[in-house]
Amino acid sequence: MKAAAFDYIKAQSVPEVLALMSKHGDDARLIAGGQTLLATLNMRLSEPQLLIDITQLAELNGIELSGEHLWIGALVTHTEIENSPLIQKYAPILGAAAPHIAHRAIRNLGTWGGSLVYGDPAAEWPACSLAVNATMVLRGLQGERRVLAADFFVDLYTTALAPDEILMGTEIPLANTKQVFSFQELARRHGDYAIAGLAAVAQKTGQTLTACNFAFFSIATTPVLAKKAQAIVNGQILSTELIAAGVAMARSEIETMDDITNSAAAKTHLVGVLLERALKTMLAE
Amino acid sequence: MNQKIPIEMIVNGNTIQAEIEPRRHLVDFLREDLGLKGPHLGCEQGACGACTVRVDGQIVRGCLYLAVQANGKVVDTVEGLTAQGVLTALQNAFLRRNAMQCGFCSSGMLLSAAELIEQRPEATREQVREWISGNYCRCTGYHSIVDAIMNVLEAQREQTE
Amino acid sequence: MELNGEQLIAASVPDVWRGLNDVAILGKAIPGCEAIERISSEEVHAKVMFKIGPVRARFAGKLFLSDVVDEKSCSMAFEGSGGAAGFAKGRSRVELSSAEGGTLVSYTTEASIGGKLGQIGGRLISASAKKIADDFFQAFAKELDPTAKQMLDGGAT
Amino acid sequence: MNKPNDLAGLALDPVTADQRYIGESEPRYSAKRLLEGQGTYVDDLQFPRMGHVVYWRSPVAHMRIIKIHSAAARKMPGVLAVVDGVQMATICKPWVATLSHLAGMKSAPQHALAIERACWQGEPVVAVVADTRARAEDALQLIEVEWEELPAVVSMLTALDPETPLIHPELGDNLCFSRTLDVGQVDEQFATAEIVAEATFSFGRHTGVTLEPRCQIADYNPGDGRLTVYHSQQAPHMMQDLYCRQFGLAESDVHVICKDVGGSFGIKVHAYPDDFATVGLAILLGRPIKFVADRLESFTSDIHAREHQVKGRIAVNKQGDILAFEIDDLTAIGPYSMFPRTSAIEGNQVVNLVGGPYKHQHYRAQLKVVFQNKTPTCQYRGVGHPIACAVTEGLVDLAAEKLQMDPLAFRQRNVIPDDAYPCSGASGIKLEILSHEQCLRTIEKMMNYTQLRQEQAKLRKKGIYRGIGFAALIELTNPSAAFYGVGGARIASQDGATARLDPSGVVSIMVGVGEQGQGTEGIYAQIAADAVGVSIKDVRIITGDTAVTPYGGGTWASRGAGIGGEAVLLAAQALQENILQLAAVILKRDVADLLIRRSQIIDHATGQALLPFTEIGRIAYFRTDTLPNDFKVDLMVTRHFAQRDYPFIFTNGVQASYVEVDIDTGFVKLLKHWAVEDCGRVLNPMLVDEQVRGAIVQGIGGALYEECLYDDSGLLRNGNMADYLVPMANEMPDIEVAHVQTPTASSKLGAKGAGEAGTAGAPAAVMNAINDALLPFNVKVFDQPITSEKILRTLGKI
Repeated sequence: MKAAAFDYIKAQSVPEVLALMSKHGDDARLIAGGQTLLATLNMRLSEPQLLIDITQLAELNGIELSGEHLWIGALVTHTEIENSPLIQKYAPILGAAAPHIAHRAIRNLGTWGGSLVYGDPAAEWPACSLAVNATMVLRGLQGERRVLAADFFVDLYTTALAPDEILMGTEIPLANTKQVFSFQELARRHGDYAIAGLAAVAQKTGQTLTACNFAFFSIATTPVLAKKAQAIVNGQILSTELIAAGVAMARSEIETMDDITNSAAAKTHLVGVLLERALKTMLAE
Repeated sequence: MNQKIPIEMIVNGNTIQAEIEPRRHLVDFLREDLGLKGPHLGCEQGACGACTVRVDGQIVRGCLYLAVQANGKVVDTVEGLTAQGVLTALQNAFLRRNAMQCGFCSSGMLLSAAELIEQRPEATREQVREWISGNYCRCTGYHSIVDAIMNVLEAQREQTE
Repeated sequence: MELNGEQLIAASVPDVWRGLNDVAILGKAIPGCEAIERISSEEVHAKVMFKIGPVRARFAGKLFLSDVVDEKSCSMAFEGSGGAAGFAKGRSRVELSSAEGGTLVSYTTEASIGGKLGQIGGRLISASAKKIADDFFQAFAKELDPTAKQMLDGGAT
Repeated sequence: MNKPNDLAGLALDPVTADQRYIGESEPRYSAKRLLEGQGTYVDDLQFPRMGHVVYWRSPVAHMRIIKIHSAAARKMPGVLAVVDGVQMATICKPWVATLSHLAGMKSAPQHALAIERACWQGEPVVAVVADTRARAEDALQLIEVEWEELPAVVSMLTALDPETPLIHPELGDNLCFSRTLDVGQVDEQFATAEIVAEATFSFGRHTGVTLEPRCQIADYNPGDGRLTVYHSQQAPHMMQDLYCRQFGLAESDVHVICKDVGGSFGIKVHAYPDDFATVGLAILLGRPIKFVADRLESFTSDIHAREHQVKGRIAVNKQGDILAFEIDDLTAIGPYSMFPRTSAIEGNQVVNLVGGPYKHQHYRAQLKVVFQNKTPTCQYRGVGHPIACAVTEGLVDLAAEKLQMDPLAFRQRNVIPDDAYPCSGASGIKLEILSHEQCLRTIEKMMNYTQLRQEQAKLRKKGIYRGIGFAALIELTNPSAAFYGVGGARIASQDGATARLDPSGVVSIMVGVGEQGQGTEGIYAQIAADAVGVSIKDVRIITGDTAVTPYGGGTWASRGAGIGGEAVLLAAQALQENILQLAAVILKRDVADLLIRRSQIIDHATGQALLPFTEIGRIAYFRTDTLPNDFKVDLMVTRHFAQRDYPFIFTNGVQASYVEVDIDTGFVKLLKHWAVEDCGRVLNPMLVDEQVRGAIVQGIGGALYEECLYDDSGLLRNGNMADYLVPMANEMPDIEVAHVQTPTASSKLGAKGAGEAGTAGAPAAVMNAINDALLPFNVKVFDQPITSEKILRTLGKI
């Protein structure tokens, strides 16, 4: 299983990358961590003419506090997120989710940005980015634009990123002391594509949750916010009945799809189980 | 696309210069061009862990990393790490515990375990299992591998106490 | 893999029928279509670049029409070879009926993806096929009536 | 760590005088190089002028080959040849894989490269050879095959229906083999039994996923007409014989070498079409050709196994005695029976093994083995045992539940008692000596059964659903010629060992059985060291080379320790005798006065060291002038051993699994697993323990994770390592192993096999544990792999 031949350029600047992308179009592919791309190339399920290595670009790196936001550069690896004290403090759900991503050797190379722009429906980061209201910072030849996570994941493997744009990084509102979260993932084996998962984040006062984001993954073509269930739970005292109502609503509002071993019905069922567990976890915090 | 790219890297302590096709992944470069047969190819899709090597001190899947990407970096394989620090202790424990059978997974398993011992010195048996769950072994029941890694962790903890 | 769906298109039944038989319109509507050619009244050839996630595969496809009832229904058999990446094949039954707001196109498709693509892509193949069908009908509807709003209904099973 | 704890086993008499290694947990010193990345696997070898072959394989389940366009591929840089089936058939004969003792078995002629038709997704059709693997793959992209898809037989359930197309019309139907066994009065027993329980068990298709893929380098030298094949294989002499016969070469001109093998498990004991094609290319091109299957082609071209559906029932009286078993097994094997062991053995084993541990006298089994257009199946670790055991033990648990009897007590009541041997099982299998009762007692203590049941009951009240499952089992090991030889397959059941004292005093042992990682070479060193009387550091083991080792069967059917080990023992003991005789001549003493201890000749009476081995080596090899003329020095001896007392030497054991089922998600957590194993004399507990554990984990893979999933047109949907789920460390439990040792009397060593029992019992134990956990809900799952989806469905949650 050897990749077909391609050319390779290690880009030195973002404008260089954008110029190359505009010149070569879909014949060129960006490589950052390469953990999805290289498997595809080895299997010859993609034969780009040119690989543009963007790992040198400092602008796309780093986890930093920047005003009201936490900046996570597109090139930040899963391991860096897993190990980052800033993440633990300001976006702790990402720290909880990171160990679920594949395995250490993959996490050492795979990137935050790569995962977001592939938009694999089973991936953890797209759902987490929804849960924490991340803003994607995209740059093209026309300049920079910002897209909310809620508007970013459009369809199966399809995001709002235009073909001539790159993801620079994301801005994440800082978690305050009231933030509670629960990250739930059901995978047959550790590190596998999940059967179903949930990244839930909310503000908690007493027994009440507000600003709820329940982002499910691996159950549909994109990560999905259970908006109606969020509305049910939002601002109410979290009683057993309320949890049951939220769970029922999440099951009915999300249209699940099957995968190779799990039916849509199983996923719908699991959506409820995960939400119930997440709510109880957040309540207990 | 007959591009060949000059690269230079330090492999097991030696500076290596070569001109290679960009499509060559790191393990093919190590195995075919440098004759380092320690890392193995088990799946070439990043699932089995047999090709695990270290780049700049971190374990990576050698089949999901291009040799050109290693330009300017430090690459270590089981051959180079043998008889050094943690790996020696692990190799001895693996032998003593029979934590291997056919040996095809061993170089990857050992390198993964070494990073665990460096990064998670307090790891429990369950955490060891989770950490090495990216390395496939069809022969053992993993039990002896976990035993061997725990032995090294425990010995290290005793030493630092 | 079965793929069934319905699509309301804001155009009359004769217009939709013409569109479905017009290779120029089809060429614009089929996602990734790079070339399309009518060989005979029953046979159409096309080259399609299939793109999904990290995967790219160029398919040379053939479409055979049968059981054609003008402005009403037809059956299509299709086969596409993506070379070493794999192949796709299947058959589809398309029916048109007049409905409020335009024409209701309903389709039932049985398809299978083989070779490497099928061996590796199993996890998301039906979702991918559904996306391709959805993308096709959206583009098709747009070709017929750029201002039309579409209603989506259907799902892959 | 897990020393034998039912202590009878430890009291075995030593096999040799001054026994220091046999029975000890000696590390495998020779394996250290593998830990240092210094193994020599086939893909590590490079030869001058070596070509790399890749195969164009059928992308569909069944097709007619219309035309092959290869001109564009031939023009690609580095391409050495493009060869199709017609050209290959000019030098390689087709084969039909049947065994004459499996009455009525049939299959169709099969070619190295498909001609006219390809009958499964993955069948090799065209070979492309280039100077590098990457360039061969570049050219492969340009091979264009015009094909017409033919109707495929996919489901085994309809394979024999009249409207189903025939895969090989000349065979008349899609039936490969059928067998009926009817012992005692099965109908009467079921008609009158107080309790009858029945269920239908399903088993998914598995494949072996050896970490090192199948691989070989074939090198044909046109100068002397000799063929050398470096092969990752379990049976080098078998392959030597097959290459001779299919290519019309002389046996003496074929040399098969197996260096380090990266796992085999039965995957590498068969002769694959691409094995022959690669050899054919070496002959056609007169240069070394390397074939290394990539992972995607492994999934469609390595043998699969275990696609069975078994209806079973059990009759029991109200006192709790098992009266009868009845099964109806349907299995599908792909379009061809696999060469040369055939694909009917697995089903045949199921028939032989169901009910194996128990003392009932009435048994009926029906077996149908059908063809279909999927990857061929064949012998894979456990061969039929996991199916037979899951069916038997599943039925046993159902009966115990109906009786409201403890499942362990029910087994204790019904197993063939330890003092009943030798005897026959209901299926007719001959059992030399087993220890079910002792094993059951041992596991009860080991797992602290009573306390575990109490814990289970307590947690159940809290809504935590744990289950305990047992599996008693028998395993067929140390086969005689009854397995293959009598059926006409040239697969040796005997094996040989040569022992040689080298001038330095080192003992070299050459054995027909090779090393696949089990530690075969390690135990041979232990046996040889004790039997000759040297330090284990002074033993060298050489295996896997048909030009060097005695002729033998190789590694399969758990025969390495029992057959190969006995051959080593016999050869090493004979060498010791010869050394003593030589020493007597040198020392001018009576042989009876001398002993060998630790590379020294010593005085039997005083223990005084008289002559070191180095001296013996020096005199024997360089100063024969000092020896009497009529004395023949013979420091290299060969002995062969074939187990001829029984068709097979059965082993037995019992496993227990402790699981927790999350009834909301359907997830199963494996908490703990126990195994008590009686493989006769344990040569190295540490090696056996981990081999048992590895086998258990492989069994768990089938019970919970592994299945080759096909779509309705016979296309594999999960043929990759992200979607075909092999067991990884995180989900596997700690596994405690204990031994009972009941040696076989068919050999001096008394060792039986231990390689497959783990795989045999684990699926049954885990399935039973899950069903025990689900008991409060009155539901059961008999469909493996038991996925969360199936559990949720059973529970009515979806």
